[in-house]
Amino acid sequence: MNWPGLRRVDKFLLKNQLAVLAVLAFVFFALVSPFFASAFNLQNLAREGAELGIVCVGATLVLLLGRLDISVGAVLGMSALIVILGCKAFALPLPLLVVVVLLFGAGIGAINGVLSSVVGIPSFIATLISLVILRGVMQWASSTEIMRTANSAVSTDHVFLAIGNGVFAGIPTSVLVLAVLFAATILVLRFTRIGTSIYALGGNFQAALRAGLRVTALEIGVFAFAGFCSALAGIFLASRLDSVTYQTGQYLEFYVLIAVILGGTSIAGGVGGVWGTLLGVAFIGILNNGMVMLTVDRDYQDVVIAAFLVFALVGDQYLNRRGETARRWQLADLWTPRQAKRR
Amino acid sequence: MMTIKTKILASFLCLATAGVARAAIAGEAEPLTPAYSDFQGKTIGFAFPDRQSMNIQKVFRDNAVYRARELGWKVIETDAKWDVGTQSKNILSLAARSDVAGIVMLSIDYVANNNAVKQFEATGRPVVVYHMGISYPSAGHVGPNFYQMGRLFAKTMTEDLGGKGKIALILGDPNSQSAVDDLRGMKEWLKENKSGLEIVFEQPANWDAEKAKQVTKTLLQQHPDVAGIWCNWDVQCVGMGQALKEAGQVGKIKTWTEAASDVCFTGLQEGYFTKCIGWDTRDQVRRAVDLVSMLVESGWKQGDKGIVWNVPLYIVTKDNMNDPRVHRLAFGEHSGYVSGESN
Amino acid sequence: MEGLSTPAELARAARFQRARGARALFAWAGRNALTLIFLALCILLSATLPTFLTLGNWTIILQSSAIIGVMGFGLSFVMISGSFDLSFAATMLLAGAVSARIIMLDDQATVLALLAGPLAGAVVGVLNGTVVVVTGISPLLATIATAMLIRAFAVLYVMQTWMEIPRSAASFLWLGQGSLRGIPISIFLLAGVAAASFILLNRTGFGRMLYAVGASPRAARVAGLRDEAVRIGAFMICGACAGIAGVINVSSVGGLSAVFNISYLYDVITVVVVGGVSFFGGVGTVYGVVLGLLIIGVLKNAMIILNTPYYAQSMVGGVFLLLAIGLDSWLRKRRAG
Amino acid sequence: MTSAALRLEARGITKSFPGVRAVANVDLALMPGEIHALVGENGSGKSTLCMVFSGIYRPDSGIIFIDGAMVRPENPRHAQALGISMMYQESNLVPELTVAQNVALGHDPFLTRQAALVESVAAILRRLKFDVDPRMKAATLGGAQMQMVEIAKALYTRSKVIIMDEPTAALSASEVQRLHDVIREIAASGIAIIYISHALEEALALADRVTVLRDGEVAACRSTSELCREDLVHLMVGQHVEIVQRPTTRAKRGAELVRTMGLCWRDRVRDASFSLYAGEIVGLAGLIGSGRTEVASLLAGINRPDGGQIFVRSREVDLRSPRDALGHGIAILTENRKEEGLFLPLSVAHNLTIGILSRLRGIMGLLSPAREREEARAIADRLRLSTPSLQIDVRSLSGGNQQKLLIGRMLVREPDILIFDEPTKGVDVGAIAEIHHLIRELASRGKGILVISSYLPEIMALSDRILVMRGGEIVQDIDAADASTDAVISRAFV
Repeated sequence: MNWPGLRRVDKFLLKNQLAVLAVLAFVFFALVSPFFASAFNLQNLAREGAELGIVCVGATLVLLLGRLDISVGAVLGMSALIVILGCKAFALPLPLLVVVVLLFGAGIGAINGVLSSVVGIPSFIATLISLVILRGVMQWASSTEIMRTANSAVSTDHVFLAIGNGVFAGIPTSVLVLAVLFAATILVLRFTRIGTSIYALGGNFQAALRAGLRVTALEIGVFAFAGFCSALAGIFLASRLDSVTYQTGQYLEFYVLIAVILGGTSIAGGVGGVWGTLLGVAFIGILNNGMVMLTVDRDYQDVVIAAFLVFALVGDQYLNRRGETARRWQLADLWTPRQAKRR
Repeated sequence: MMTIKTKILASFLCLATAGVARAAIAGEAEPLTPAYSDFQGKTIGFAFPDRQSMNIQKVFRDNAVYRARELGWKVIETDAKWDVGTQSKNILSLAARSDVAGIVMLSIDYVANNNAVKQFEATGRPVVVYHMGISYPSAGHVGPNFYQMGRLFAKTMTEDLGGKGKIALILGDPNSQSAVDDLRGMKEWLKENKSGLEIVFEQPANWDAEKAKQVTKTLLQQHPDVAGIWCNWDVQCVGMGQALKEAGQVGKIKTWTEAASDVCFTGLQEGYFTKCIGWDTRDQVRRAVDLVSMLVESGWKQGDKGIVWNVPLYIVTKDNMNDPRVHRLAFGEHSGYVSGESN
Repeated sequence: MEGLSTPAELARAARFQRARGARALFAWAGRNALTLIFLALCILLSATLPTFLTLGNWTIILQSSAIIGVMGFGLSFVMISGSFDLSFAATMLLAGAVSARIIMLDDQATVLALLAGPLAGAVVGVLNGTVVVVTGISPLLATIATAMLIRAFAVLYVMQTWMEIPRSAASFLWLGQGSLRGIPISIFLLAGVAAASFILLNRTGFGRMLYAVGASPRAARVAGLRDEAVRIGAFMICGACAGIAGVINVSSVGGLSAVFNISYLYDVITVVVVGGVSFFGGVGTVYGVVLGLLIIGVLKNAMIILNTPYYAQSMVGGVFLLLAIGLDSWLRKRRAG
Repeated sequence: MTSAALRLEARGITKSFPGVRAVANVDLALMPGEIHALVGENGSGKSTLCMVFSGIYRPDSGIIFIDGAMVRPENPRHAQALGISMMYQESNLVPELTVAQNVALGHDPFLTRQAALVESVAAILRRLKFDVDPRMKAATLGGAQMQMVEIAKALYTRSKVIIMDEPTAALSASEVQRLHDVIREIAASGIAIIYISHALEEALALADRVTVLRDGEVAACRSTSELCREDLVHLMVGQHVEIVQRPTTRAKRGAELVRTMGLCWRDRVRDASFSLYAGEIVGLAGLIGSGRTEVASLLAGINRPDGGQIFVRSREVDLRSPRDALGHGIAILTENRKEEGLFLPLSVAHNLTIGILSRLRGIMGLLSPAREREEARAIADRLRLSTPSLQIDVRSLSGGNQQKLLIGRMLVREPDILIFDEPTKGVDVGAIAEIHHLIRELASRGKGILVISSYLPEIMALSDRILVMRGGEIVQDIDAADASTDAVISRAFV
């Protein structure tokens, strides 16, 4: 019984299905709405997509480890808030600001990693907590007078605005950054020990352990990277909207999950990659933007998205994990940190 | 008197055919279609925060659309369902449509839509904001001046309480700019006029009626001697009213709220509101539509000075509420009207 | 212990003694930390706030905990069965809308309205359960999806603008607004649900099987229990509780609006987890949930009395969640040895 | 011989776990290039010993030398660094990584130059005469290929000592041949190899010397040239103390309770046909992985057979779930009681009564605590369960009492077909006797009983009839009276 072979076929199909779907969706919307394919809208689509994509790159690695990070939205929002505050209230030099924010994101991610790997809190819950606390902080911050004035001022700093709204050779800067990040991640996954370690850890924990990989450090690192990506996206968002609210980035985590899982990365870990994620992002981006263009009622948009989430989950269940024993999902798979059997 | 059977039947029918049922709430005369109008063949875009959740929003929406059709506009509606991100996406999607000549909107957030509006206006098309304003100087704003309203509230409260006493504030979302201006005006007036009123309690209910009810109950428990309660606005104040009723304080404690909405009228009717400060909700949106129309006609372009119309404020009490002129403030004439274009 | 011959045997016996001692200690901490925290809070607050320890204030604490509490008991059933449900907030909205809709059609159909809400909730629960159990998708993600669907259905097909309950529907409104001898009805409802949960969990076969399935699904199968049916049953109860909570909400304010009611999600999860219901299934008591409810309720109440800025409140919630879950995972690790 | 000349030398290795002394004072010495077979029954301590070498366990006492230098393997990585690498029984590959990446896992440079890596791995594979593209994913490999990759791993880390735990368990005869050639080849290059196997001929054919472990101690260490298969078997079995007297009076076999015909499941159970009669105890002997547990799981409805029929009281039945099986009076005591038996967070009483909830109904159909207490108490007494209280966590019971508890739970359903899978695994001596006594008594009360055990003496002592399994097939069905331990062993081993 050649399950692995079958699985390859399935995953191949799944990924190409997605590409086909994306193209079909694009064509469909282009036909239905004369303005969908307009340069203006495409740039929009690209910008929104790029920000989602940047977050998803990090989230993909977390899922490859068999973990979940639902704090991405909050981290993105908080980073955006820091950028606005630093840039418009304290007029900090941009480079410094960027560094600080990226460090902040990575820091929060690292904390998530520690909570998940060292303390042993289920990653979903650990990140849920960070989410709740971060939102609390954002509410407090945006209620302060200084934040309000900074926020409501219309920025004139062209460099700052250029980050999120600028175009380079007709391509939005955020897209270029996404491309770089994406390429870098692929290279790391393919050509460095880190990449192999991530797949090893997600794919066969025992083997990873016996090969002497530093599992804890790796997990913390990956979560930190996810935080870093969210912060990066946050910078672009802040500059693009030139403002932030305590709700910025709300529910982003759902879209991220959907895009990544649609992209063929298994929640069980060890299976998938960034390439699929990129397709997933493209598809979700097109779908979302297209439905908005057609002024589809937001509740119906939710229905569509939810339907695709279910589709993605079932796909993950029966395609990616086929061939393993017909064991059903136990919550433990998602929650219990797989501890080493050391005696 | 229906039999239980027919009741069940009816209830399930109404669940099944809810779409129809929703239309059934409404249903009024179509507006006159002009034989000639400069706007014929042109499209006006609406960016509503939510057409459905509160009656006052419905009144805004219905009258706005009615007026637009009256002027011969073709109408495109978008609905953000109170999601900040969605609203700016909606505006950008309208921006992408070259057929849209201008936008009339109620912005969920004071700053979140700045960039979207800016991008739209950059193409030489005006945006008119009604009710709450936004910090970006858009082409026009029609709505109450919340700072002045705050001062008026302070004055009224002081008069009603004979110049002294403890008062409590039940806020909605403390981060919404209207609330901020309200409070600023209120507190400044109290300070300037050495009013004997003392604000002893200030808690948000996040627009949630149940939460407002519990908060008010705690308030009454903690400050039995509280003389007056100011409740920000709309549905959550129903909760406050409930609390007063259950505590048997109706009429004993003076209460004030904002906007001549159906909530205000019910409250006055049932006695749990002393006064509402309202304005002509119908007139407000009609002016907004008119303003956009004029700007379009007069070839508005970005950089022109923004036009502001602060609607006059009226005090509604139990005594004058049945005066048809006052009643009109709340409901206009076309609150039942549902546009054919709406989706 | 009988038949301890070899040194190894003795060593092992000793180890068991020690281990048992340690376990007992941790278990004790796990069980009673809550009670201690609660008592400490109460003493602290009644010392600092004169009005804290009054009947009136406690009525408010309980009444404002009613909805969260009812929901919390429902959720703990699902969690004890080793699963999870993130869609209950949406279910609350739907159930509330259904009963509101019915009462608006006929203000005398109180009984029908009161039954329809929980019924709708139960149906949704069964659907949730079936999806999770049959497809075997991770319950968290599955219920995220169903939550979106349920909410959309409620808003699109059941709700209208602000749904105002006619004042003539007195008996329906009495449920959330009336009171007996100064004690609000919703408190009686809360107590009722608590009692029912207690009986279901401790005095019925279903309860036993629930714990068993949550503790070890495989062992439960081998022992010949209908594990899948039990897990779906847990979801059904959770849905029904969401229904009751939704109905209380509608009748308490005499109306329902589609917006801004997701805030319940984190509140409920916090209460249940602080109450010591384990994420890993098989562990959790009504007593614990009640304590969790009281602790969070008292905290919120105190923060409102002290007129604390609202943002502090959500942060405190998060911190408490962190502590509670940290404790849970830590104790679990210790038991695992 | 001076220790300098030795590749690996171990002196007085001792390692004990709670209740058992797995390895006691073992000496072992390997010359460079030597292939050293390690044989012994299940639980004789082979694996433990190797895990001590490969750094998974720390020895309680004893010292290890590599090339004359004393070493103390801290963890697998450290052991590899010292030159000891181990091939585990279960596959140790990451399905999503390529063969090359798997081989280099944990030892590749930070920047893996694929080409170079593939080249170096390819070189190793060529040396193993193993033609597989290093760039293909491990997920696509077959059993034999996986073993090869494991060996490649060991070579990649330049190991001086390679420990192979049952490398041929899943291989066909021809594959075994190839593997052996490879092993001889790499041994020739001076690497010492510890070869654990149940296949005695293999061991004899391949190894230079063989060490026989019995109950954690070295029974013998001889050159293979001076041994034949029978000697080996003798050495392995030794003079076992009969822990219980075999019944003098054979229980008279009653009606046929169960008959299976040609049961098949995956590739683990092949055409298993046997019968079980009332009042008899049938022992199911065989090595781990010979399909004993699987057969049991088919009877108990835990797994569903792919083919074949099961007759209960000569009526054909379809057992979809353990629930069905219980319905037909078949109850099982599973091997791993922590995962498939006990409800750890629950109290002893709740664990006992979970199967008979319907009997505990009191007023208004609610469970009555009083009745529950007496029911639980009754079972506990019947099994002489020693527990401070019925309310404590079942966790804190000793292994023996946990096992008794499970047996008790199984009995309250009054089944007449009972399956005991490793009934005395991890159970203290006192309890073992009791459990054996209990099983006897049940048989004498006319129950049909199937006992699975890796510990042959137990099978020999308990059963009236013995089924020997090998590679998923029942290879022998003999009356215990005229079965000798050696006979059984030699059938169970290849």
